[in-house]
Amino acid sequence: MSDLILPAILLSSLLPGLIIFTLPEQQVTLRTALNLAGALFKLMLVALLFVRVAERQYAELRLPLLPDIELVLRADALSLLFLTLSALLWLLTTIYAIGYLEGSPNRSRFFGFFSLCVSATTGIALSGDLVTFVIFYEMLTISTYPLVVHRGTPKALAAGRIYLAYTICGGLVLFFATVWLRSIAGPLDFSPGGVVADLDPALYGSLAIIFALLMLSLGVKAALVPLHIWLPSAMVAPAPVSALLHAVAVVKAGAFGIIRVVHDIYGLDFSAAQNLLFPLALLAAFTIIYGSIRALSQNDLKRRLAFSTVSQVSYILLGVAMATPLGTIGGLVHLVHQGLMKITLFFCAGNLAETLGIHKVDEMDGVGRRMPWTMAAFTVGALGMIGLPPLAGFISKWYLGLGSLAAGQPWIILVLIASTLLNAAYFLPVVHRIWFIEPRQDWPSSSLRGGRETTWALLAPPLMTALLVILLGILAGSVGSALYWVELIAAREYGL
Amino acid sequence: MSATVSTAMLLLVPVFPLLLIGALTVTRVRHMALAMCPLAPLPGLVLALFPAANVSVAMPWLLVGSHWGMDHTGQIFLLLTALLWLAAGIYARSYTRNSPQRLRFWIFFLLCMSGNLGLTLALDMISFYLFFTLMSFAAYGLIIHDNTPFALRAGRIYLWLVILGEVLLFAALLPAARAADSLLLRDVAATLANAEGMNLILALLLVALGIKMGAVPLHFWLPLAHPAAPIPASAVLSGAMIKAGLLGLLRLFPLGFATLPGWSATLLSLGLLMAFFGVLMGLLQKQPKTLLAYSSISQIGFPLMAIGLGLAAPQQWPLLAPVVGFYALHHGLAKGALFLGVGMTGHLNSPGLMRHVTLAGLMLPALALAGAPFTSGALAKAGLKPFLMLSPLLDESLLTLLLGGAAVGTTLLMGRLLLILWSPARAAVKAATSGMWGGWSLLLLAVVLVSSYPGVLTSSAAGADLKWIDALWPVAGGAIITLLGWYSTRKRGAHLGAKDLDVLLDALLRRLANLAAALKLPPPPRLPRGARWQNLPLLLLLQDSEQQLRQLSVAGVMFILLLLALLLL
Amino acid sequence: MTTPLLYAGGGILLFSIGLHALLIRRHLLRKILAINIMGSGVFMVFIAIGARGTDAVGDPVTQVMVLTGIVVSLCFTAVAIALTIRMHNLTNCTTFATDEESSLD
Amino acid sequence: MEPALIFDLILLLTLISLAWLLLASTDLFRAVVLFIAFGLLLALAWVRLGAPDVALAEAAIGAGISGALLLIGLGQLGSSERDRCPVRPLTFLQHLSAPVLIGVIIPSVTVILLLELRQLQVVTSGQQGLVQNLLSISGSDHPVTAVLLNFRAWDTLLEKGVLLLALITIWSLDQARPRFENTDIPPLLSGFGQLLLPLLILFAGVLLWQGGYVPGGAFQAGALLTAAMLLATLSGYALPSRWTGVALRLVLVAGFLVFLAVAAITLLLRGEPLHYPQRLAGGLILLIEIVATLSVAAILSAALAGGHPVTNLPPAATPTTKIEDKS
Amino acid sequence: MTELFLHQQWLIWLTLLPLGAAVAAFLAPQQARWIGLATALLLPVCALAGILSVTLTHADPITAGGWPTPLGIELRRDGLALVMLAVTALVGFIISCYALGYFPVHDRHYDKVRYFWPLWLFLWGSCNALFVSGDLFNLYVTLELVTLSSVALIALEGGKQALAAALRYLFIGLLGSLSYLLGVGLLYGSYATVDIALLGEMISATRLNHAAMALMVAGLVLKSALFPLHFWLPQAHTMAPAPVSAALSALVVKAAYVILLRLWFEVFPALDTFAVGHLLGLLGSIAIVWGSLMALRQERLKLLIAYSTVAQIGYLYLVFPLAQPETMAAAWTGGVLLMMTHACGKSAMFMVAGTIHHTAGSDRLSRLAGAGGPVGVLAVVFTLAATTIIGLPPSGGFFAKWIFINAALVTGQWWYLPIILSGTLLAAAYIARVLGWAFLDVKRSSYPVIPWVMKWPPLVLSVIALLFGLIAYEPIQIALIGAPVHGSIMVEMTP
Repeated sequence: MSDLILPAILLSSLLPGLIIFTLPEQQVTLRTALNLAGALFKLMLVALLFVRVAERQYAELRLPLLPDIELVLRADALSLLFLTLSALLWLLTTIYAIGYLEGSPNRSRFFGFFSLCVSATTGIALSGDLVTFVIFYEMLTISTYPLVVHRGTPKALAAGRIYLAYTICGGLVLFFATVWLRSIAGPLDFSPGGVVADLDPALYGSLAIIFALLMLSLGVKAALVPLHIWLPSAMVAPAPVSALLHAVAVVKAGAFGIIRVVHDIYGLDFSAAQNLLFPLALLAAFTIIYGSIRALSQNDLKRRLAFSTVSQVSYILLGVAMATPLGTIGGLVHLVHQGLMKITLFFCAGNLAETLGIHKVDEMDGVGRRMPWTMAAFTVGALGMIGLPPLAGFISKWYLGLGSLAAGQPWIILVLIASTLLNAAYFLPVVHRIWFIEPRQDWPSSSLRGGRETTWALLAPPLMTALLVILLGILAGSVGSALYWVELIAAREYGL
Repeated sequence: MSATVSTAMLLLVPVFPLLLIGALTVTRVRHMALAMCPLAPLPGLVLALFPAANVSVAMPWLLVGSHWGMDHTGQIFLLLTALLWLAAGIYARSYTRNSPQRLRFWIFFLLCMSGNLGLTLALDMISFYLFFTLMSFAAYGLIIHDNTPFALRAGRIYLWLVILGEVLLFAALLPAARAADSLLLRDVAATLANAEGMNLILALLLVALGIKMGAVPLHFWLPLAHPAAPIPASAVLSGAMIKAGLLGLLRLFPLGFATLPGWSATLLSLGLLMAFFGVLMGLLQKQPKTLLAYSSISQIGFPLMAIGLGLAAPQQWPLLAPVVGFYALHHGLAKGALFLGVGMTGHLNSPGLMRHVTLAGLMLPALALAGAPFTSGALAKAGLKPFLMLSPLLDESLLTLLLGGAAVGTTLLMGRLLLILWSPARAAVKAATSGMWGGWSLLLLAVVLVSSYPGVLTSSAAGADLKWIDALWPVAGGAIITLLGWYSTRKRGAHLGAKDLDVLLDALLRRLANLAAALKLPPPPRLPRGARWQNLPLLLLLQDSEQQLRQLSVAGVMFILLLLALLLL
Repeated sequence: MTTPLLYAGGGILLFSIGLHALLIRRHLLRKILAINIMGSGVFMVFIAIGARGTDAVGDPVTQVMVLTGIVVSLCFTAVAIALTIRMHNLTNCTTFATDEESSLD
Repeated sequence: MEPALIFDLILLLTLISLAWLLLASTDLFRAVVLFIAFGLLLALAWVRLGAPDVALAEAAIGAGISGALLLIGLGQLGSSERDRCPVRPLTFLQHLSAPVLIGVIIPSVTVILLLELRQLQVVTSGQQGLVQNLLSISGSDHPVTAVLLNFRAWDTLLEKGVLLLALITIWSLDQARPRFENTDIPPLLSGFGQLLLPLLILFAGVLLWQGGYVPGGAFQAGALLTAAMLLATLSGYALPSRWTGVALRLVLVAGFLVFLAVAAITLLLRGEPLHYPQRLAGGLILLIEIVATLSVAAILSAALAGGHPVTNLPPAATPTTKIEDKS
Repeated sequence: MTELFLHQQWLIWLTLLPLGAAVAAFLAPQQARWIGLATALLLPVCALAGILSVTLTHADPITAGGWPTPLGIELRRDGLALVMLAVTALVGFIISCYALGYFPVHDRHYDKVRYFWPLWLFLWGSCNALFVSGDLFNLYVTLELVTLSSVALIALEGGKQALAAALRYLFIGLLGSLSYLLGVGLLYGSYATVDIALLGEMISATRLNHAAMALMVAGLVLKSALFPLHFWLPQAHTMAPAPVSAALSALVVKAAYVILLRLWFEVFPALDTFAVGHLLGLLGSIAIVWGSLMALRQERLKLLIAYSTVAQIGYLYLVFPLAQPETMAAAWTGGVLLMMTHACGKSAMFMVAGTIHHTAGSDRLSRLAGAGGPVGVLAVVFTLAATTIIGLPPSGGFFAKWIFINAALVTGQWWYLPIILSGTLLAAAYIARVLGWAFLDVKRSSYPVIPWVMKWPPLVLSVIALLFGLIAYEPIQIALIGAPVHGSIMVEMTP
């Protein structure tokens, strides 16, 4: 009975979304109320579930789809990690989007798809087997497209095309690999230790190919080089979408999928024994470096952030590919940390664009004086990305480093170092511009009451996430932090 | 102090400045907070002066498990840091009174202070790293505060080296933590000697911390950054922050745990090199603050040598450690006083009492640095002397001679400094205000007090009696040479001001920037409209076939062919 | 015994002739005729099959099927003619020419 | 060789050559006439194959009504093969397809089918035995009627549906063609018609009635009635416009509707559609037949008229005004 | 009461009711709309009742007239009939609602309204009759009924192209059904029965039977528009009014396919159909690629959707080669699932196209610009319905493809994999093209008001199409009632 909380969590965003579709454009109040109510309700449910799972009461719900295929919703510690992140950020992003899109057209459509997108993400988090995962994964693809092209400009449409081309191809390969795997391994429930270890060794060849296919397909959303092209071009979307896309929804879905596949389908022991993870680690390392280098030369702020995402998401994969407890902790905790940091950055970028019309890095001179709070949040996000203590990014990096040593792959530390340097190289000049360079012209002064730099709906979300970035770093050792939770997961995973 | 109070004080040391920053952001209390800013290091000062026994606090919830506390080393460093920041703060309150970017300055000042103070209390590596980083990055804000091209360039170079230092430190801490299986710095130091890849770790540490200390050849940021900052900031940069590297070495190197002759020799020679290099380069400068910065490089060579000696003889380390601490204290205070003094030179060219007081105020720390008798400098050097025999590299007498030579050099440097400060060109410097006087005199007082605090030596140097004459000759010699030099060049005027490695770095960075620009790939060429995929030849062909197929006769052939195939199959 | 088979064969031939004409004759009325011939061929096969027995009367079931078939085919003929006439009224065409020619785009 | 076989052979050859001729002839009018002849000869073949019911139907419908429809159509279209619409030159594939069709594949299909047909020599008894056994409880003495309206009545029900549907389709396409002007009718025909009309109706009644035990039945009777209607129309009789409304439609649908109602009632009461109670079977079949005859006649007549009755119902813009999307 | 309810033959009512309603609508043209609506409301209820009664009692067939086979005509109550009837009821209901808006009563469309309803109800009833029929000759009659009503509905548009398409469709339909009928005749010649179940028991692998099979398969292939015999479909489906297009694509092409499915799994197993299956699979594969490529080329929305149907039919024909002994049940289920979900999705798409045509005056893709905006529901409907066409989860199309791929893997017919995958990609490409236009932001000055019945019912259908995968379990369980195949759906490979 209590397992009904799982579909309830899904529906808490799906239903408002569907209702919102039907609302006429002018029903602002009702739409806003629905959005916020859904987000809050979901957060509440997630909190309930969180408590339960923390007490090791895992919820599970099975719904037969076809004979022999089930839709499995399950909440384990890993799901909760992702779920909490998405629920929390959804609330913030919703608030932000309400402020951001004030007065723009097609809002019902936007918020409808927005809710669908979050429902899909929630579904991904709650998937209990690979089939369910694939279902929600593809749902995400589709529900994100209208958001990417929301502006309806030819440029947005072109980006949408690229996005669709990549994700659909990726989805197709994923689909195929899943069917193949299902046909040789039977039910694909996520379970610690994986489901393929007991198979006939004659199938190991196929399993390796399937593994490669799975990584390849999930790598599209996770923006592994060279499958990342869609991500920088998708930044034409409105800022809340970019924020969600980069922080929780799309790229994270890919990374989360890779975690699931490596941990709960193939199992760490098996994948490590079959040398499946080393290529993944190499690819992730390459992506980290490549993304950062490309970010260096971007003048468009959101593009720079997008390439930064390309780089940062691979931290997660790198952690997973180490196949050591510490590496896993590093990777998983970065899932949360990167999300918070990147969403902060995108919120801030959105604020700049919305309030001052700034899109380019070289237009940001001295903007810290006009929008000190926004830019403070931006700075926190940027420094966190570099991995400076006590911000959240450092915690991830620290564990990744420890993990690489434990895995006997110290070269990964070099990657981390190089990435840190590069991150610094593309973020610090921006931070410098914000605070230390004289503005070229006077910014239009605020028309808001009390000279506030921008509306509360736009300001509060980045501040909240920036605060979280700080808190998750400083309080990493406390109960309830992302790190704490991730350590629980790792303990489960490795039977510690 | 009771344990609870001292624990609270301990926590307050790094947190209080941060709380003040918080207050600064609130418009309503900003004014009050500004007034309180100079007092931010007070908890640290109190804690350092009235230490409770073994005050420490473990905070597993903080970061990945933090441990703060105060030991002997920490106490000395805390004392130094708190004093310097307090003095600089008082000084800065006047100094920045009319600056338009006052708020920004104080925010960075407080941030940096928090990092620097916290650093002395951090007993685990993550907290250490945290405060190290906080301090380093916040200092950037201080360095480029003036927004001059010179400051910006200095800031950029500083930032690069900070980041480099950060990542190297990170890379060193990781294997160290793994080897120790603990985050406590104590454990790390104890196990480091047996750690896998010990040499690599030590090298990384040396480089990472050496950057902060201005170790040659990664020193070049220092003569740029310290002068670029506003005077109070320079004082803390050169007096306190430079010691962070030293503190790191003290905390992390396996001092007292292992005999590492190779590393001992390395540090020793590095220390010597720095001592002379700093002097030589310093003599070539004409900016007082630059000169002082080079002097810092030179001075920091001595504790480095002491650490080298400690690595040669772990059993002697308990005796040597206070010497290093004292040296740091002495240098920090003296250097701080000198830097602050640079801002007071407006009085040097005005007649009257103020002129003499200022001159005396400048002379005091200068002499202390040079190691003149009855100064803290002499005490420090005397403390070091008994351990020179431990050197694995050169024999004792030669070392003594070299140290003497360095002292001569330092004297020369100080002499030149005074000459520069006295020069008519500096007459334009504004007269100092009362707050500046307050800060400066606080430091001068501290210098005097430290000089009369030989306890540090009697406890450590095991009865080595002080021979003031040993301290006298280099100072006297240096003073004479200075006067001669001044006399011979006063007509021509010295056109000095040497370039350093930063020029090379600039070239390198330009290359990197070009590389990054080259990587920006050109956008893919857009296909002309006619060549869009809807009009691909294949599709056109298909369309044509479809048109054919639509004719009943052709379709009929297909039908019958299918029927035929089905019949035959 | 062979008679019904003979007719069955004839039915197949009629089917083929009709099929041939349906496909290559262009006039719609001719196509309608062709379809009718084809139908007659099929019906002939049915009746022939029903007539193989020794009884004088054939299998009533096939006969009923053919009766049904004849009516259906009449209906189609009627509709086809009506459509043809309507099309002719609109376009003056009695072939699919315009239809084949006109691109669907 | 038996004479009967020779007759069959000749009949068959005639049929085939007629078919070939009528499809190959250049003159459409000739083709239609040949088609009617083909239908009549086909009826003969049906008789030869022991299927007099089919023969009657073929003569009445295949030759008669179809012929009439074709002739009317021909009258509308003109008998020339050529028309005024642009003829596109044949494409290469079309050029190729005709010879290929003729030369290779249709003959091969035919030959294969003919070869396979030999297996039909093995006589499997049809269902006539079964039908005979159950004839007594079918409600009809004539096996064909029994199968048509009882054993496979479901088919017949749907077939009546096809008929009605065809009419609705025709009505949906166009309105009825204007009637012949009275002045054009030759007096002879008019007089002949007046004579023939009652006879035809009478004969139709007989045909319907005897369907119960010998060949004949609703369709054949309906076809005859249609002929009567046609004749009446030719003689200048027009349905008064007050009858062309719901009354006409009622007659048109009555056959199907009654059949449907029977199916519904039996389904409701007996769980299977058209599962007549044995006592009522005969009566029901007769009822269905009578109503069906009327409806068939009405439908066929209406189909010959070529469209829905001209009414003065509201807007009724003719479909010709439909603007095609030219873009 | 329960007894009466459960033992009522709801499935037959599903045939009789719409036919009766068609007659009523013809009789009373002024009330045709309301008669149609009432029927549309009633039939889903009947379908539901039918499902209940069959699952709760038994699935044995009955015979029309109560005569035992071979004399009587068998009427099926099995799963295939049930799901097809249910889907038809659902889609039909939505189409009816849509048609209320599409054929408004007040204007020049009066003629169309007047005849649309009887014709549409005829089509509905005849489809239902087809789905329950278990008798080869009866199937012929129902097929003709379906064809004729489709022809009439296509011609309803009234334009010359529509007339030509209707006429062509009529010829094709006749050609197909005559070919089929000839095959039936040959089978009757050997076994003196046209009952599917009886034939299945008696039939043996003779050349004559093979010829009969060839004729029947060829006829049905023609009627269900498999490549290269799809030539008539794009025109027919495009020229028809939108509700009719929806019905044609959703139901009518499936009618012939259902017959083929019944024959293949119940009558033909005794024959040597290995090569035939592969031929059909080959044609299906070409159809997938060809249809999708052609869809890519189209500039008109309805044509694009019609070509998409061509491609989807190709998938349906993959069932035959994939139905190897171990994957028999899998392939069959996949086919049925795809039929159901495609019916929902495709009809929703055609309705969107119709609405675009209705509001923008043309269904050219460029007219879609801005459709995502003021009439945003259209974009949503199209997107949702498209998921099943592409085969994205959780639509039924996704699971159907899953089953096909699985079957191909298990039976080692790997060459179907690239076909299925590329078909999916191409589908995504042509759908993306439409979406690209739909989301292009163009300021249109005025849009006519779209009646709500044209907006929301398609949305329902598209949501069902989208979520069909999630609710497919019960429909598939129902479909498997009395199915001719047994075994696991998700077959696992043995190394």
